[in-house]
Order: sequence, then C-alpha cells, then structure tokens
Amino acid sequence: MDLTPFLVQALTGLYKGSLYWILALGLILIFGVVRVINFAHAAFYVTGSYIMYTFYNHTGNFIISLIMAMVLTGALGVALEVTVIRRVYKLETIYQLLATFGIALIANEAQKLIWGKGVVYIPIPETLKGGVSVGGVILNHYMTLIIVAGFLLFIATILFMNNTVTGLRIRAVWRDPVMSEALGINTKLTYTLVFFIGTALAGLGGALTVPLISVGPGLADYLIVTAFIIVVVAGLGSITGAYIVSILVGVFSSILVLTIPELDIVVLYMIAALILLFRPQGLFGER
Amino acid sequence: MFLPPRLRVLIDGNIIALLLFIGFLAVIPLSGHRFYMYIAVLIMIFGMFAMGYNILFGYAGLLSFGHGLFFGVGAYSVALFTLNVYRDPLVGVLFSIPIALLTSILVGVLTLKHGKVYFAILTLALSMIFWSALVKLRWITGGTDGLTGIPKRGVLVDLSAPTTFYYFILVFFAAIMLGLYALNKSRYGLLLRALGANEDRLPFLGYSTFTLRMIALTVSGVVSALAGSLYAVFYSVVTPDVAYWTFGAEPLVMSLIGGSSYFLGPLVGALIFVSLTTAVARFAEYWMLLLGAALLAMVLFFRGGLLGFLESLVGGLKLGVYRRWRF
Amino acid sequence: MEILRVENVTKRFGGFVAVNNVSFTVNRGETVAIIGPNGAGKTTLVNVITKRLEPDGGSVFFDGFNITRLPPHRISKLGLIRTFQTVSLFPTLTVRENLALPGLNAGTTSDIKRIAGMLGLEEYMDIVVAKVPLGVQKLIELGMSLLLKPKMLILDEPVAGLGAEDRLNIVKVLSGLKSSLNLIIIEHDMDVVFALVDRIIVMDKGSIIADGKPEEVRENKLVKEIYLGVE
Amino acid sequence: MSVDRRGFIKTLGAGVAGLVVGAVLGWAAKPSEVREVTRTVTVTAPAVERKLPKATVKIGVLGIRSGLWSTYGEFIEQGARLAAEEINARGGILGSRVELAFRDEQADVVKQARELVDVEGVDFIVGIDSSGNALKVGGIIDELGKVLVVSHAATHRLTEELVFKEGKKLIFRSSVPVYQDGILAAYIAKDLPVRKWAGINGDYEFGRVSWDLFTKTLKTLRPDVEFVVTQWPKFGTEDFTPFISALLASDAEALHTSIWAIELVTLQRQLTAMGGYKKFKAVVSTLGYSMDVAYALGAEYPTAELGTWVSARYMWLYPSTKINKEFVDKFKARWGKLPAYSAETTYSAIYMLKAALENAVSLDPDAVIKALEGMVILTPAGVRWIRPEDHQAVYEVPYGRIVHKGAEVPLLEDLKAVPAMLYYRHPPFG
Repeated sequence: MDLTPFLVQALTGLYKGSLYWILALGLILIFGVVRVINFAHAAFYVTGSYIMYTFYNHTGNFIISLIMAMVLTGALGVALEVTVIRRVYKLETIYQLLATFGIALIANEAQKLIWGKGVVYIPIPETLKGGVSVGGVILNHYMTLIIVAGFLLFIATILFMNNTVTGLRIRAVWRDPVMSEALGINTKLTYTLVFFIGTALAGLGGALTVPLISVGPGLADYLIVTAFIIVVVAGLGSITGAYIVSILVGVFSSILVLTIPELDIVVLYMIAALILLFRPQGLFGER
Repeated sequence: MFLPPRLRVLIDGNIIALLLFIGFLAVIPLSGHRFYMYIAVLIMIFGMFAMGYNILFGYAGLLSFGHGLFFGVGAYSVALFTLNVYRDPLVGVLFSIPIALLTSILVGVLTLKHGKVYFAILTLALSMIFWSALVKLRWITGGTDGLTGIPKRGVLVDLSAPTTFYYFILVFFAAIMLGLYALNKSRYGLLLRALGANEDRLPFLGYSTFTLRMIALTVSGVVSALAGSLYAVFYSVVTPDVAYWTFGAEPLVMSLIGGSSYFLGPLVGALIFVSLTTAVARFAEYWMLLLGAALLAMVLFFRGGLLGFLESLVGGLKLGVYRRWRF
Repeated sequence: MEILRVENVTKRFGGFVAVNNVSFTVNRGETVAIIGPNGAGKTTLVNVITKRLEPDGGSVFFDGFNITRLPPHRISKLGLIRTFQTVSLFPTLTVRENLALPGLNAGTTSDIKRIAGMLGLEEYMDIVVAKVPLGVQKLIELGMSLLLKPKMLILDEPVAGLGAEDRLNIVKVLSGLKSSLNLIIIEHDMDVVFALVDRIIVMDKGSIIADGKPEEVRENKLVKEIYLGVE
Repeated sequence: MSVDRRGFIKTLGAGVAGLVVGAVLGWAAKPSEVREVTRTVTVTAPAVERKLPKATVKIGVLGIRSGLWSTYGEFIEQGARLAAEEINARGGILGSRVELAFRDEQADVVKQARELVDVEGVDFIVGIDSSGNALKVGGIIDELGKVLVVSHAATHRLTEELVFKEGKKLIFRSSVPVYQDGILAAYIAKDLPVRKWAGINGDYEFGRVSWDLFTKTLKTLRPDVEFVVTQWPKFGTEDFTPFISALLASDAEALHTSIWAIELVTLQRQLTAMGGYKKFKAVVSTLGYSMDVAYALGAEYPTAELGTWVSARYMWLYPSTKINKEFVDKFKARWGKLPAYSAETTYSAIYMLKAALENAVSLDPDAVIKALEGMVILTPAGVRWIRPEDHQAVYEVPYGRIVHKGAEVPLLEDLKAVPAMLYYRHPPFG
C-alpha cells in the first residue's frame, strides 16, 4: 500500500493544525488568566486579516504589515478590555459570553462598513511562492512557514512563561488571582497585558492566513468552533496540551478527508465527545 | 379572595399574567392580520422552547449549550415520521414525545455525572455530533438541505388553514405553559429550585441530585423537542440549522433577556427577542449590529432581564424569585 | 447496643493524611463530642462518614448497614443526618421553603409548624434565607435536620460564630433532643461540650488520642498538653 | 435524474418550439430586429385606458445581506435598483411607479417574506440567493398569494417539483438552474482530451446535484471517462488544503467544481499554491465567472494547460447585443463595477414583471401568471423564454476559457454555447 497520500495529508494537516494552534493559544491564554471565554476571538482574527490587507496594499512590505496587524489588533483588544470586558470580569460567565458575543456581532458589521463586503486577500510573498513536491502535491513554502511559525510560537510561549518575570506573573495569576493580588501582583495590569497578547495572537493568525485564505466579513465563525473544541479537548489551561491537540486535530481531520470523506466531521466530533465523556477535564487538564 | 386555601396557594401574579396572555393570543386571529398571527406563532414556539430551556437553566442551574439537540430531535422526528411512516402532523408531533424522552435520558446518563462546567461542554459536544450527523447522513436527513414537505394536512387532522394551525399551536402552548406552572408550584418545582440554589446540600437531605437533574433535563428536553416538532410542522421544512449550537443558544438569550430567575422570564424574553429581531431586521443591512449592541447593553445595564428591571422599579412585584444563576 | 461503628477509616489529600486509621463505636443513646485543634481531621472524618468525601480505606456501619459504599442521599435516608460548619442552606428560598424540603420526604406541615415553634422561627417563615441573621440560619439548619427525623444527628460546630444569646438558645434546644436521638457534636466551645455530652473523642493530626467520659478526658495529660493547653 | 441518449432525442423533439424561437430571435439577431419583436409582445393588449389599479407597484427584494455571502445580496440589490430607476425614469409601468423594499433573507426568510407581503404590502417578490430559502418561501407561496421571481437560487426542485409537480404556479425563475453546473459543464468537458476527472463540490444539495448531473451526462457523452475522486467540503469551508491534497493524491487529469463566491477564491488560490494547476490539465469551474470571484482573483486567476473553463448564470461579455452593451455600460456608470450575474437576473426579473403587467393590465396574480407563461422577452442575457410548464426562464449562458489581457478583470476566449433547449431538462423531468 502506498503511504505517500497519507504523508501528504498529514503534512497539510500539520499546516491546518498550526493555524488552529495560533487561534487556540490566544483563546486559552485569555480563558486561563482573564477567565473570560472570548467569543469575539474570531472577530479579532478577521480584523488582523483586514489590517494586514490594508497595510500590505499601502506598503507592499510583508513583515511591516504583519507586525502592524498584530500590534493594532492587540491595541484594539486592549481598548475593548478597558472599556467593556473589564466591566464583566466579576459577572457570571454567561454574561461574559453574551458580552463578547455582542462584540463579535458588532465587529462583523463594522468590518463590513470599513472594508466592504467583497473578498480580499494578498499574494503569497515572492520568495515563498515555490514549494516542495511530495507525491504530486506541492507543500508550498508559505504553508511550511506557518508550520514553523506555529512551532516557534510554541517554544517561545513556553520559554516566555517559564523564564521571564512577566511570564511568571502571568502564571501566578493563572493559578490563583486572589493569592497573586495578595503577593502584590497587579492583576488588573496582567489582565490587560494578557488580553493584549491574546488578541494580538488572533491578529497574527488572521494576518498570516491572508495569503492563503480569502477574507470576508464574519469569516472565522467556522474556524473558531474548531479552536474551541481543541481548547476544551486539550483541557482548559494546558498550553502544551493545546499545541499537541491542535496538531492532532489538524492531521487527523486531514486524513479523515482522504479516507472517509463522507463522514469526516462526524467522526471528529464523535472522538472529541468520547474523550470528553471519559475525561471531562480534557486530555491535559487537571480536575 | 374567597377561595379554598389549597387553590389560593396556586394563584399568583404569574398565572394571572399567563392566562391573560393566552387570552390575548386567542383573539389575535380575529384581527385577520396574518403577519401578527405569524409573529404570535413564533413567540409561542420560542416561548415554549425558552421556558423548557429555563427549567434546566433557571431552576436547576445547569447551563446547556446543546438544546439545539432536543429541538432538532423533535423537528426531525416529526419530519421523518410524517414523511416515512404515517402522514399526519398531530400523530407526528405526539410521536416526537417518546423519542425526546429517550433522548433526554440518554443525554442525561452521559452528561449529568460530572460538574456544571462539564455539563455545558458535554451538551455542546453532543449537539455538535448530532448536527454533523444531520449534515452528513444525507440519505436519511437530506443533509444541509434538510427535509421538505412535512404535511400540515394529514390523515387525521387538517391544519392547512392558517387559523386552524394557529389554534393547534395555541392548544399545545397553553397546555405546556399550564403544565410548567403546575410543576413550578409542585414539590418538584421546589426541589428543582433547591437544586439550583445549593445542589451540594440536597444529598444530605436524602435527595439524589442525579435523579433531580435527570427530571429537570427530561422535562426541559421534552418541552424543547415539542417546540421543535411544532416548528417543523409550521415551516414544513427542517434543516440542520436548528441543531446548531447558535440556535440552541437562543433560548438562553431569551431567558436572560426576560429574566431567568422569574417563572415567566423566558416567555417575556421570547416575546422581546422575536419582536426585536423582527423590528431591527427592517434595517436590512445592519440588523446584526443592532442586535450586538442590544446584547451588550443588556449585559452592562439590565442583568436581571426585563422582569428584574421592572422589579427594581416597582419593588415587591410578586413574580416568584429564583436564585440568580452562577457557574 | 451500637448504632455507629467506624473501622480503620483513612483519608488522604495528596501526601497529607487527614484521617489516619480511625476506629470508634457509638452506642444508642450516647451523646458524643469530637474535639481537637484546627486541622485535627474532625470535619474530614464527618465528611467521610456521611460520604461527602470518599474514604481511602476502612468501613463505616450505621444501624446495622454497611454504608461505606452508599451515596450520601441513601445514608441520609437511613437516618444519619448532619449539619455543616459553614451554614449550607438554600439562600434564595424562603425559610418556609427550606423547612419544607426535608418534609417532602419525611415530615408534614404540622411537623414544620412544631419545629419552627420550638426553634422560634415563626416570624421569619416568609423571608428569603439570604436575608435572615446568621444565628437564625444556624437554627434553620438544625430545624431542617430535625425534620428529617434522624436516628443520629452529627452537628459540625453548631454554635461557631454565634453570640452568647444564640449559643444559649441552641444548647437549650440540643439538651432537649438528647433523650430522643443520638448526637455527635464537633465543637470548640468547651462549655457547650461539657454541658451536653456523655463522652468525648479527642483527635489530633488525624488520629484519636483520647476517648472517654468528659471528666476523664479533662484530666488526660496528653489532651491537656496539646489541646486544652493551647486553648 | 439521468439524462440518457434517448432522453436527449426526446429533449430535442420537445425543444423544437424553443429551437425555432432561438433561430428566429437568437442571440445573433441584430438589435433592431429584436426590438421589433419585443414590441409585438407588449402591444397585444387593447390600447384604451391601460392603467394599473395602483399608483405604485411595490416589489419586495430578498437577498443575503449579512455574513460572508452578503456580496450576493448586494448584487441583487444593484440589479433591482437599476431596473427600478430606469423604469421610473421612463414613466413607470403603465404610469405606476416602481418601489422596492429590501430584506435580509438570512433573518428568517419566511418571516421576511410574510412581512413584505402582509406589512409592506408588496405586489411581487424577487431575488433569493439560497436554494434552501427559495424552497422555504416556495413552500408557503400560496399563502402569500404573490408572484415570486427567483433570480439566483439554483435548485432544480424549485421549478421541477414545486411548480411542475406540485402546481405552485406563483413561482418563476429568471436565472438558469443547476443544469448549467451539471449538464452544460459535461458538454464542455466532453470535448477536452482528458479521461480521468476529479470533483470538489459543496456538501449540500446544489453541490451534490451539480456533480451528479455532471457525471451522468458526461458518462453518456463520453463513455470512456472515469471519475476517480470526489470531495465534499461543507458549506462555509474557509480552508481547502486537506481536500486539495486528497484530490491531488489521485491520478485525475481534470477537475470539476461548483464551489462559488469567497470559497471559490480560496479554492483557486490554494489549488495554485499546492500545484493543482501543474497536475490538472483542465478545470471546469461552473460559477468561476461570477464577478466577485473575477474581481478578487484578477490577474492571479489561474489558467490550466487546456483551459480554466468558467461560467455563471450570466456573463457581462455575452451576448454581444446592443441591449447587453447598454446594460453593462449603465450598470458600470451606476455602480462602478461590471454587473454580477445575479444583478442581471434580478434586473431582468423586474423587466419580466413589467412586460407581464403591461400585457395583463392588472395586478391580479392569475393574470400576471398568464402573461408570464410562455413570454419571450429580450434581456441583457439574451432572449428568455418563460417555459409555461415549469416557469423556468430558458436562455443560454456559455462557458469560456480564462485569459489575461490586462483588463480590469480576466477575459474569456473560446466561448462555447450550447442551445438552451439542449441542456435544460424538460418536463416531465423523468
């Protein structure tokens, strides 16, 4: 039996998994530290895409546009945190969900007003246009870049969390906000910082995909569902777990497309549900 | 009032308001205005859905993200039954009840053993499986396009005239509302409220929380499924959208808008939700923007829902207060 | 004639042994106090007996039944009832509704009236529990437990956090109950303990270090050292 | 469902009338002659006191106006507005002004349709993007009691089942249905020197039926072909990479797809990036010349060795008639872009209603239905014949090969048209 098709599917799955991971990381940080389930995460993702598109059209510089997309999306996140999200921290979770859901609806429509309803994207950078051919399928360099970027992001996050003072502070608040406050950590500032990081990551994810995925208002509504499933299956609170599960979901769903295309999502959801039934705290979560 | 004490206990502001509302609904067809009849049917169907949902959410304190599952089970069982087994809407709707009962028990066995957070996640996961199965098992469910041609005119009953159909729905609506009111007043109503208020204490009073939760889930699931089956007959079309989690979150939003700690809160919420979406959709383009702003305003300023807001204005409104829900 | 027998019960939290191989028996008609410093394992022991926590080892027998594997609601139905250290009521329900909850299983409206009268709760009946004073809440907790018609009642610090007047009130009620059911009281207030019980079990660091009549325990050197001394 | 050889012969026979119409009025006819014909259509009614009972004719317009597909609602709106403005500038319909009311079909289409009829008091409904929504409104059309002209939704069930089998005579359709994506696509494919086909179509009825009609028709026309791999991404897929690599893992030589709108833009770009255009010698993209896609891909629109064959439900560069040229110019002047297909189909739907009203001189639905049935009308997309049995507007739209000539959008070469009567399915739709 020729295994090349499976290898190819696994590789494209690796790329998709890396995309999920960038989304899931922002979600999990915000959920873990700020304890808000951010329904507007997809809206930030799309905002990142649009900002990337705008800057790229004006400057033609991929790197600058990417940084601007991250920073501006993060700044938007902070603006929202300070004006709205901060006011719902003390409320029951359900109200936080509704507030972020309201923000998502508003953001979708606002994007339509600013960038129009049409489809936008930017070309793949010239230097990355080529690719590696595996069994007749070209693994585009840009896709490889996203796989590498996802992995680097994972390493960077682990290093940041374990080896910097800010990372330590974030972990402390993650573990126990009350105790952290007692120890003199400025939790309010930490929340804002984490919201910045989380939304900037969403912006990064959105910006990175404009060369491959076309952008329209309300695009990521579907993507975000998968990211949520990943966070839950991994266990709320495990960064390493989220990375592993993202990659597994990417690879596994990709192979399902090849093997049982008729039932791919059913199987995926079944497995997710089975995992949750037997380990409701998630694969890597603590009860 | 000159009523025997047993009866007097049963009578409060809720039942009076409910009877007045049912009376009001009963005279709407006299106006001959079909659009208002249409809106009223929507309010009744979503009112049932939200009231059913709130048994679990407002009473028992369990947040379900998967109620689209029950609604969908109701809708698809009436569709499959009337199209393949026996062509009659009434029999179809009644058929959906035992199916919903079995589904509820199955869901309960799978989800109720763990804590509240896990319940929310597990119901979401189960409803997504159901949804994806509806999408993918085309030869049974018609896939994304769903099933069409659910009859209003059947072997036993003919509901094809709009007014007949309206009263058909009204009968179910009134029966369910009065049934829920009786439940609310019964010992189980009290136990379910106690479950929401402090579930950890109940075992030490000799009650199994699992059993109580199962009762709440079953009532909630069956009422939601009934709403779904009526919805399917109403539209004569059913698509997997009804089982998607966003659809399942609508009764939650309705309960919160009306006030989830009030018996009539979900119904009031359904009334507002349906009217509001009808009104803002006239602004064609940007109705989602307005909906988002309305949600945000509610979270920031009117967290007790409309009834909570009214109560804060007119203190001592005896509408039957339950606890506020907490994760 | 024994009513409760605890055999070699152990409960660990991670590496910490909260209850270490504890065994004792309570006979019918006995009123027992469990005392000991904070962290001695008293509440954990009660939690294990009533199955709020799963034991890591040992067995519990009540009224001839092995209750080690029973879920808490079944244990309650056998007549082994407990109260909680921090008041655990249904804060959004009225006092009447709180008292009605046990009644749905065992008592009747007249029982509620009688108990409410005995505890002096009549004036609060239609007020939401969250709005009544702590002392009254403790009484409601007691009333709720009594309405379950217990064979044995375990009271976890029934007077903690109360003023002198409320304490007196509860002690009065409890001494009236002594004759009709078995009481186990966990309490720090030695006046309350000595006023009520026939027997004292002293715990420290998860183990029983003394068990006997109040006067014996009072004279026990070890107890004086580690417990009464501290006080 | 199947279209076998015998079916085609029958089709030809049944289509004689249509072919005659095509021959007389056909797309090659000179503009002046054609105008003469339309005049004969509209002048049949008596000339005395030709007025409608109302001073305004109100038309409800449904389209997708929120979310990822909201461009399509915009196209419908643009076409409808242009038609109404033109008609009103020339004195309306028999002196009555045309007024439009827009609604988002994503906000519960049945509610919107009812509100248009019962509250806004519209006389007609046009538009509707989604097939599901068209079937929902179609299901209650008798309760609404107004003529509905669907101008985008492509499900064959609307006309074949609701109109023809169930007799819901109030429903019409001005746009070509899924025959374009299935049957005509097969006619294009049969001439390509490839044997092994791959397919990627949406996992919903439109996608399924497109592929089904395509494979069955092509197998009849070219028994030597093979269909080696099929993928069914769900509606709203934002990333096609796993599907594409599964397609590329096969030994297929050509690809058929009825994916559309933003999804098609992503599909084409990812197909290019992953080497799809090195592998597939030909690509048939049934809605590839929808203007949102043409504008979005622009100069990057990939071209396969044997051609990227695209079509739509109307294409601005076909036919080269005066009326079409005028329409394109007016549309560009009004909206700044070339007309998308659903703009034309909605524009023509309103002109169909205008012609019917001028003929019937009445707003009575039965009279309007009678006037619409069998109507032959010259529109930008060519001559439309409203087939009386199923109320489907019969006209042809060709396929063409994408070429880049430095224009604002890619252009088409080798336009291949097949007479509409040949590739439309016919009553009784065996």
